[in-house]
Amino acid sequence: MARALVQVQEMAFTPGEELDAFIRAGRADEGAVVSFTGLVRDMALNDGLKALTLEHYPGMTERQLIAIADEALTRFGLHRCLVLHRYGRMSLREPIVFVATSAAHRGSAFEAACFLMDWLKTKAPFWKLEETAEGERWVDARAEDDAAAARWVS
Amino acid sequence: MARALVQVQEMAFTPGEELDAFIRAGRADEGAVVSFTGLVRDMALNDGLKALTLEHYPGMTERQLIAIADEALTRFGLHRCLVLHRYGRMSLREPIVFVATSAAHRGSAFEAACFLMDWLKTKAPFWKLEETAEGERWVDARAEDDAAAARWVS
Amino acid sequence: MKVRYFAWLRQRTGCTGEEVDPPEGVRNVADLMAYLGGRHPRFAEACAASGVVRCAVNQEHVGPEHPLAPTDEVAFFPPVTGG
Amino acid sequence: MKVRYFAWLRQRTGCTGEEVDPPEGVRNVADLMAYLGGRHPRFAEACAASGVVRCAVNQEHVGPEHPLAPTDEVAFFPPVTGG
Repeated sequence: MARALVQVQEMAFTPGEELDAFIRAGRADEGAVVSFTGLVRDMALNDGLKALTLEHYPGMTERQLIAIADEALTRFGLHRCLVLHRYGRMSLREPIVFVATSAAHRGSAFEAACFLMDWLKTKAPFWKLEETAEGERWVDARAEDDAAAARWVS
Repeated sequence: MARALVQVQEMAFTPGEELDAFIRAGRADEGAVVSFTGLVRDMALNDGLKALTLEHYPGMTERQLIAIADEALTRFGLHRCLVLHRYGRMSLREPIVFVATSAAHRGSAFEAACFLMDWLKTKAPFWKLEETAEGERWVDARAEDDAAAARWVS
Repeated sequence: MKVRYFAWLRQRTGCTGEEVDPPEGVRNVADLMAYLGGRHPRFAEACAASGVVRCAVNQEHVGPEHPLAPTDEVAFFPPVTGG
Repeated sequence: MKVRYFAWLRQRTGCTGEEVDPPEGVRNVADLMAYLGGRHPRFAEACAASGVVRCAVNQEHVGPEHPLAPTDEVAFFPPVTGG
């Protein structure tokens, strides 16, 4: 397995299967594996979200994810990392994104997973279109996401 | 599913199956799931670790884990959390501990998983006995683990 | 020069992309935005609101001062909302 | 009073636990450690090294000043190394 693995796909995936495959590919000196799963969620429960469509910029997405994954490897001394991101139409509760990191100790695995998610949220060219009972709407960027990403810039 | 789930068992488990079951049990307003898997690792690769035996204090372990899991729920505004910890004899690369947290946003899910692991490492009554080619040795506590736990005390 | 639009900027311009041959005065991203605004009034509206239109040249995020060459691929999009 | 030993303290004392009936002067954890050290010389050695022997009373971590009652369950163990 390559040290940094990036995949952008329309097909649905199962987080547990990805996690097990990621763990199986590891070496004997890996003690810590952290995973993050992002799910399609109903922001306010009574909002009536029916589905989400994720548009992306093919080509740029893959380039950005590879650059970010490589930076995470060196910056946090990771053994390996995986970034799996979907695009297209998804239903409520479906996984959108899966990130896994492995390291000798838990500190770097946790930090790297946080770092990768903060960058994915603010730099990767994905746009969310929500379908609700009232129609379609594009999701606005969250100011908190920008603040979260800013803390990694030294 | 109870909001905080704690399990201490001798039996081996599969992290991916635990993650999928945890995700399936969630509500529509959960956007973020973080997991941590701790594996039996060979500290120095040339050390020749053959197996690890984890001794624990039955009764106290469960009490401590429940208290810690409940604290994580309220402190970080989690939706749910799971702590699964093994005891007994395990081989290299087998999972020892699995923690999963879910929340509306990723920040609290990440922080809570870090918090739970820092406490597990420093407060939960588990002791590691390593079997190597040279014989058995008890693992010493790591000063970094105490420092990691200390940062949560306000 | 190849221009691409994403998300609601794509809906406002009514196209996913277009080949444009801007006049000589169009030297950087800000110039191109003004030029394209003349063709797409609703794109001009979006550009007038600060911080709403982002740009990538050859698939790298850039600012409004970034210089342009005729062979560049230029993309306009709102702030990203991935993950 | 029920006393339990874990990890290498269990190996040093040679027992997982014992029922003890300490004399009246044994009022807190530090007193009990001194008393038990008289029965188990290798436990006394471990207690002499600072920070190596930890204690829980009724399954809660406590310090050496913690008072003891005859019905308490007292456990001694090295620093934990879980997870």
